[in-house]
Amino acid sequence: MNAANYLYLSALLFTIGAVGVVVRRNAIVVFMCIELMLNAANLSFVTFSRINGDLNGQVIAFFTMVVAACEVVVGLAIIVTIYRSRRSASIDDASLLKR
Amino acid sequence: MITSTTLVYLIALPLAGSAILLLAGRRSDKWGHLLATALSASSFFVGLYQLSLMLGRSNSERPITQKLFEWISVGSFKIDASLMLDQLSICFVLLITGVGTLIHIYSISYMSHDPDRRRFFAFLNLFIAAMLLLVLGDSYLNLYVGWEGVGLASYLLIGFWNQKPAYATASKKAFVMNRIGDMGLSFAIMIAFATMGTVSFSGVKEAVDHTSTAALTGIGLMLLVAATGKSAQFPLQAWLGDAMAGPTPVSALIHAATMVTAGVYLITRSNFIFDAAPTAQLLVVIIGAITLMFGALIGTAKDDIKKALAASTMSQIGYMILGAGLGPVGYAFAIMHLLTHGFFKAGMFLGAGSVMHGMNDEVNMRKYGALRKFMPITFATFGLGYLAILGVPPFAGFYSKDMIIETAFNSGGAKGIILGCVTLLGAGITAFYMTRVMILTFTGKSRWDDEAHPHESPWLMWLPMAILAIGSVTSGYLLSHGDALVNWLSPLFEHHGEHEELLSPMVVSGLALAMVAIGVAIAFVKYSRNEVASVAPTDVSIFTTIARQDLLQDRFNEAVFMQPGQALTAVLVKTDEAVIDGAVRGVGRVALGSGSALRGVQTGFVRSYAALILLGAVALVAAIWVVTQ
Amino acid sequence: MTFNAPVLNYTLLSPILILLGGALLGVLVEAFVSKAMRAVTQLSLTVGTLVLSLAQVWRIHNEQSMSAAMGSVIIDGPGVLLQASILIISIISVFLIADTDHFTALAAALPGSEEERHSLESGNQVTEVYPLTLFAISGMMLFPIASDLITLFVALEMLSLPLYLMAGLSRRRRLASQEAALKYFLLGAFSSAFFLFGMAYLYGYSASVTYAGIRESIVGGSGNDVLLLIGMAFLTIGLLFKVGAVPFHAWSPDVYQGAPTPITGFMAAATKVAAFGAMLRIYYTVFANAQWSWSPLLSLIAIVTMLFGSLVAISQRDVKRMLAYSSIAHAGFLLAGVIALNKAGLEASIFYLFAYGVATVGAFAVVTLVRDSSGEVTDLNRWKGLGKRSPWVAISFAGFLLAFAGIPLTSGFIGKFSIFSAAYESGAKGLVIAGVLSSAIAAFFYIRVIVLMFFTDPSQDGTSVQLPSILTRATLIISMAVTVVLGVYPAPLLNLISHFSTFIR
Amino acid sequence: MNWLTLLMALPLLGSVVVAGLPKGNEKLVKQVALASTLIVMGATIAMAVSFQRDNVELQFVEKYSWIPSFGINYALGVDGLALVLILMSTILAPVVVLAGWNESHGGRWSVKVFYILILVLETMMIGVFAATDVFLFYVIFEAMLIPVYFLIGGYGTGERSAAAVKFLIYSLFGGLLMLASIIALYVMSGAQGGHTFDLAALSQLQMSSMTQNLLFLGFFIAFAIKAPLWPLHTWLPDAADSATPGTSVLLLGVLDKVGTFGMIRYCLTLFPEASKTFTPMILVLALISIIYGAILAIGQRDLKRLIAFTSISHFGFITLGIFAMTSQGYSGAALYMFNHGFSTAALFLVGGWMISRRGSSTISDFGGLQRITPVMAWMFFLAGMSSLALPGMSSFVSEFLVLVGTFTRYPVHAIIATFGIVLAALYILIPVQKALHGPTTPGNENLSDLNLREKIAIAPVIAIIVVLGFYPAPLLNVINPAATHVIAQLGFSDPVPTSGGK
Amino acid sequence: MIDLAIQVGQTAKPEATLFWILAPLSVAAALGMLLVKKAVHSAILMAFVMISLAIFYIAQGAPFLGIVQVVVYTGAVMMLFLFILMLVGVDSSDSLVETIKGLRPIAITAAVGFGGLMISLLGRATLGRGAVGVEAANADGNVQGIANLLFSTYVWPFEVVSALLITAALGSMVLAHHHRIQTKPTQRELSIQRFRSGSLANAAGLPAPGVFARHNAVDVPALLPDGTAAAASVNASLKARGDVLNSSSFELGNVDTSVEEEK
Repeated sequence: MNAANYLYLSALLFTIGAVGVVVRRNAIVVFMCIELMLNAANLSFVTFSRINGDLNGQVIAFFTMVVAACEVVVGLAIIVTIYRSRRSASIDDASLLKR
Repeated sequence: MITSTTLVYLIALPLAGSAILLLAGRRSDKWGHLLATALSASSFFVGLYQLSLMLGRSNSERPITQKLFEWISVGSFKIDASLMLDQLSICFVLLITGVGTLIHIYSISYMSHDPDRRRFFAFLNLFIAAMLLLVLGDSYLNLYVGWEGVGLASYLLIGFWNQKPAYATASKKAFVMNRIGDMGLSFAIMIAFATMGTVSFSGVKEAVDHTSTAALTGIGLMLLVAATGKSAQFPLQAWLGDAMAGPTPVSALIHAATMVTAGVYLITRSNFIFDAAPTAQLLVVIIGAITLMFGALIGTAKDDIKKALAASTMSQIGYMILGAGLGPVGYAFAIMHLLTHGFFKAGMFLGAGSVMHGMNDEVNMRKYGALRKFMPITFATFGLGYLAILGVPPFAGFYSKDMIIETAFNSGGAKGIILGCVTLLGAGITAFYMTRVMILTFTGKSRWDDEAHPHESPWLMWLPMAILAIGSVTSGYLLSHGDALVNWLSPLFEHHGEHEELLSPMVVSGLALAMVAIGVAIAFVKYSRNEVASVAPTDVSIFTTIARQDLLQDRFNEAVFMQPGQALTAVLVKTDEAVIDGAVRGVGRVALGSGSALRGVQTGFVRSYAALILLGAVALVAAIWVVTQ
Repeated sequence: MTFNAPVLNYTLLSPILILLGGALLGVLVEAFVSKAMRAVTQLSLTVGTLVLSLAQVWRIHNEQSMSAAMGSVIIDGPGVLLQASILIISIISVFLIADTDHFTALAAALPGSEEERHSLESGNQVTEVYPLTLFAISGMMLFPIASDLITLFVALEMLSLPLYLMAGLSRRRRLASQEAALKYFLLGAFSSAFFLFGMAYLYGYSASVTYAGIRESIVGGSGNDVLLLIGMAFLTIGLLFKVGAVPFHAWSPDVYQGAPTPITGFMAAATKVAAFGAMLRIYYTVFANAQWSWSPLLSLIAIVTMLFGSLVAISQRDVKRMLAYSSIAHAGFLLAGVIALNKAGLEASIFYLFAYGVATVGAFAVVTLVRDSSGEVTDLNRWKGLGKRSPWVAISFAGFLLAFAGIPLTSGFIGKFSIFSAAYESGAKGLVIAGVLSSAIAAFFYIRVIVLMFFTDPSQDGTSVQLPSILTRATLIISMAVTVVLGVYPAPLLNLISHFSTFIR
Repeated sequence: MNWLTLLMALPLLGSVVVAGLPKGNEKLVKQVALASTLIVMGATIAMAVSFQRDNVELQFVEKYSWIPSFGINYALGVDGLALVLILMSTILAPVVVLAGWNESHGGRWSVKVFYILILVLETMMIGVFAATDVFLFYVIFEAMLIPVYFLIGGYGTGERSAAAVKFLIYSLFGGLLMLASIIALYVMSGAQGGHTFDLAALSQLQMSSMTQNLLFLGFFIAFAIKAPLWPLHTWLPDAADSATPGTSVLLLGVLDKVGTFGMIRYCLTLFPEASKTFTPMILVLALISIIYGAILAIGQRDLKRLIAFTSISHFGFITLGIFAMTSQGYSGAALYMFNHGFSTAALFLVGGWMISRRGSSTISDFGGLQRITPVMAWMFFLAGMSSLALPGMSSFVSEFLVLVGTFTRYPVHAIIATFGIVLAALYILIPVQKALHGPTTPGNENLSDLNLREKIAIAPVIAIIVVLGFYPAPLLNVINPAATHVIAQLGFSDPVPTSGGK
Repeated sequence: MIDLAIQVGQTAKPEATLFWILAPLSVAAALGMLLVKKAVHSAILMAFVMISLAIFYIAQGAPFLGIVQVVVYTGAVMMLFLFILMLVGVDSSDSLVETIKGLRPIAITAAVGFGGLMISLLGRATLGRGAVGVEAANADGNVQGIANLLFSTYVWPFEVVSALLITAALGSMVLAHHHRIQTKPTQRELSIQRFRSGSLANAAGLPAPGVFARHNAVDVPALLPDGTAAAASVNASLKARGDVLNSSSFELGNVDTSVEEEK
């Protein structure tokens, strides 16, 4: 098997994540889809790391995880805040600001 | 040419008078008219002085010039403000200042009740100055200044009583139609400059020889246009009748004796061009012929004494133009008729003014009648003028008009015969309508209203009339005695040899007198034998109706120029708002509209924003896909 | 395996380190300083930190180094200039942030709840914004000088996260503010996923994460460009999102409107400097040799961005939204500077960024002043007659708008001129034409606001202009002065920029 | 001595002084403003006296580096044309201040602001004609809009803010097109020997004819909007309608001249080839402007709009003269610019007095003014006569020069243009008849005639109109060398009379 | 199978097997995330994808990352997600009906387009160099290798990330932390308050709920000596919810003692 198959998988997962952001309404699910995209990117990093024969990709993936963790903290805090105000986790409800 | 330092005074004196009176305002009410008259008179005396000097010089040294300053100088377009007095201009100078002064004197009394008499005199002085500039300018451009200057003065004087809307309109009409003529003068100057590189009379005269006939014809035609405008010739004649709105002395001075003859001056002055441009010259004759008939026909139907006289003026100037169009032989006769006409027509206008003065400013001849008894002096002076215009020997018109008729006949070929007949016929019609004026005004039964108290005018008014009457009697003889005027002017005109005589002078005179007699007779039959209605009858022939309406000239202008012009204006005003400005506003609206439409992208939903980003990404990836294909 | 002990040049890193230190101190202040003293302590700490950092930037302004942090950052002229710009803009933004009236008293309290009322009454303040701001500023400072993808990504998150948070801290209209935070966060995270994915491909393409390595691969790489192109495209999406270019702009109007105004001003000005700074470096040094591939697309995006921003701004009724769309249009103009890819373009962009940033903070400072009993009034209709009410505020706002419109004798004109001429010089004539066209459109709405302020009569609806606090006044005066001085006599700054603006690589 | 900088500094100084005056004392403000403008006028005349008229080079040249990194200089200098226009501007300024003594009262802001704006504008008016650095010119060209914008929007009448916006948008749009061209020039100069904005240096640039044409259009459209040339004129009637008379005088008399001045100074100098290419089209536009402006003027019911449209016609003449490429046309156009400044000033000022007395600008609301207010009526009449280029008025000389100059090269164009003089008679005499003549219409009975201040204000204008009508030599002598120089530089010489005669 | 342009080293057979089992599963799980209604199911599927990825990491020579992925991502981050899901309401489910007009077709088009284009592009990509394999880099151990990079080359971003973590902590605190407006009353203050209140009835504390032979729970009030129910013995909120049972049903007399037959 060709190691590049991981890249296809990564691209597919990324696409699914991106579409998920567009089609799902629950803020948390949307956020999870973004996490899926980040994970997909990480898979690419690891695969490229393997192809390139260095560990830089793995290090980036590691950084990504840390950064993603921070993002999750902040993001979930924001989601919780807005949920508490609106009693709704649907991002469609948050559409006061428009046009 | 001899240079002079005194020419400028001719113009400066009346100009100063005008300026002083206008600037001083009401303060000069008491003495303004006197000052103006004095200045006009002094200008006349300067003219006489110049004449005496000129007489003392030999023929070739008579023209004199005075350069005042460099006026315009750009590249090769160099125009000096300079004056030139030659044998032709001196005639005009004396006519203008002489008749002008008389009319000043007349006006002192005529306008004495008008609160704005001072202003009137200021305008008169302004007119004198402008007219003098017209005849003294040494180049077409200088002439142009005077040309428009007299137009302005004419406008101001016609509209002197502009509180009456009709009068204001008349003055505007005069100015605008004059401007059309002025445009012709502009064209002539432009062509002259473009082809000859100069616009001075002497320069153009020299350049004529090596200038193409086409250019010369162009210049000639354009000068003719100018002349038709200023001299109320066909087709720009329509303003003259309305110009009678001005005070009668104005009609006498400007619209009879002087300004309207400027066209004749222009053509005569440009003799070297017309002599070299036969087509233009022919057209001059044609215009003159048409106008002389045109005016005469209108004259037969007018009940307004001033309008009848105005029509007559138009017709008489037609004679002059015709005469001027006949080339070297005609110029002098045109000028002679111009001078004699200046006397008798001014006299008659003043007479008409005198009548109006006595008749509460009534101008309708059908409301006159039997005034002979009440205004004997007026009758006498008017009658002398009448005889002069008819061309009854030995009155002035006899000499001048017959010369033109004779020259017309002798101009050769069919042209000569046609022109001769037209001029003869014109003489007959003139006799008819002038007799009509005489009869309606002075003889028959009185038809005036009860309020009218006809009386003779004061001496200040009849004195000028009398002097002019003397002029109408004697001027013809004096000018033609020994071909005085012809010889005086001959150095200016080039002679190309004589035409063969078609008819001898005696025959012409006989024919003319016969025509006059017929005209007089018809008028007698029609007006003296029958009762004249004090209200113009309406059941008249179509010809009379048309003649009353100035041969439909106003209707024609209305239908062909004014109404389409007004329609065009209205359309353009709307177009400007709707289309041009509308296009500009439309651009704004499109921007605004597309802005509002694009706002729709901003739905407020995070997901659609994400979709937008995703689509952007898809687009980029698609682009890459295409690029790496 | 041998471990090479890292060598950091602390002097060169000191501006960022100072900021981070200040931010950490700020966190400690939150913990240990009494409530009453907290605000003033935080403010002075923050301003002090910023000034110190600026001083440090000045100290290192002649330095150039590729190895200040093991190759993670590059210290060079443009970097220093951008850092200085960010710091100056930040200082005047912090003056605005210092006005207590913009932030909620207690972010955790429900809008409209008893708890919120209590916190308001007790004079509570979210003084955490100061350290958060400092963190964001450190991210911004790092962003344009990063020289590997990891640092770039970390800096991106570093500058974004605090902004996500702060966008939700508005005192009034909290629901809208929280919504802004949510939108900003979700879309920001979404775009950074693209950014990261792009990084992956660049790494795959070049087997390197450093700028230098990627450039070498572009110059002399074997293999085809597919991975490079995808990588560039996705990386650019992340960057374009931050600068607010169409079609990645959609967050900005909503967030600008919902966020507390001082944060909006800070975000609009400083983020743009940082993001464009990074973009300039990446495109000028890393992607320069692949210009053929990105220049047409980026030009298209720039043109669409200019026109879109200008057109939509016309129909806005809210001043903050209008400024947001205007900032989108300006992003388009600035992209022209990126596309120019010449020294003039770099200089012009740096000048433009600074001039625009300062004017933006000034404009938002004015927005903070127009209020009624329930807070800021951003409805343009209620700005009617502002010129009558308080001429100086209106005049300065008009001045900023004229600068945005690029009227001569304002900094905006010099900026626009220099950036367009640079773009023209590089042959991007279409960009110049589109820029000119959209400037004309843009002028329309700037002028409309001026008309509203000066030529219509004020309505009696309780709208008034708050007397500016000393700090807000300082912001206004500084930004106005900069705007005018740079418009009238920009020579010194331009000389300075031209002397320093060469990327080392 | 840095004459030009001094001239520019003086009004600015005046505005600073005005700004510093105490708030309540409006009279003092006006007096200071008047004094400032008078001082500037005096200084300008003093400068004009020391102008060497046979020298075709720029004079009073100043040059300081301004923005060295772009090669921008603060460079000033005047030739005959610029001198004449500066002279016109600085003479008009005190006239406007004096004539519009009370114009500032109905404004949105204080009297002080009005005069500050006027004085600032005067500085820019001088600068825009004196600039020899294209960038400096552009900066002033655009910056000028702002004070005018506020003068219209703040002190005007009627739909003033809409008119001000329209004016500004139009002008900005043109300005931006010009900016694009300037940028192109700048970039090209960089490629051909170093970035510069020096007019003389830029005129030496090599460029393809396509480029030249496009850049020319950028400049020309900006100037055509300013001038304004059909069909880019629709802002002018609105602006003139809404502005105060004084503002209108400065707007039409001075600012719009920047358009025609720019055509000469920039379009012809920088793009000689493109100028030739576009000349036929521009001449047609000029002709349309002449006739269209005149017809529209005839169709107007509002006095101010009427005057505005007459100006459109006049600007058509100026443009015609410029692009006729003959020395007569050029000098005529230059002189026309000067004369138009004064004749429009007279029309607007007197018209403004009439309107402010009557409280209406509809022509038919007037009537019989000649009986009630003879002096005012006469002044209006004289202004009108100047506008229709009556011989003896200065405008005649210039109009005739334009026509003659055009005729020698483009006879058909000149002939069409000449029809404008008939229309001119109509558009002047119609309002004269309606407003001054006829019976007194109700509401006019108690109008007061001009007071001493107004008479003093209008007198110099009328005097200049009349004196220059008879003796334009002082101006022509200054303009002619520049005219010959420019025409020769473009590779033209006056057409030789076809008959070769003299 | 698409022709692979990137010529990288062939993997060992076991890895291929692993891949072909796990990859379709993870894609399916990811798709499931989009398609299931309940958020919590999405989270579980997400965790599955993450663990699959962790396995792939390990398979690709990144054991450290694989472990971190499990521990940090699946363990901590996903737990955080689940925790928040609990907070928001574990039952919360999306209707999958699209409410924004036109978004669904756009999303599908975008998905197909994006995925298709990406895969097509990857198929075209060439590297121009062979795959190296990570074995050499991992020679000294994967963790050591990463550590070596992390603490030398990437020490600066590593340091900066710490600031990022502080930011995150600070930020979430700002949003979540409630200040106590009044100090919490101590036990002592509470008992003093009880005694000082109007009656002494409550001084000893509230009565406990009823205890019956057949029912012993908080939703049944205790009985007072007179046999009536003691209102204070059940929680007010239960009463408000209407969840209080009538104690009378448990009285002996009322108990149905008949034995039902088993069915």
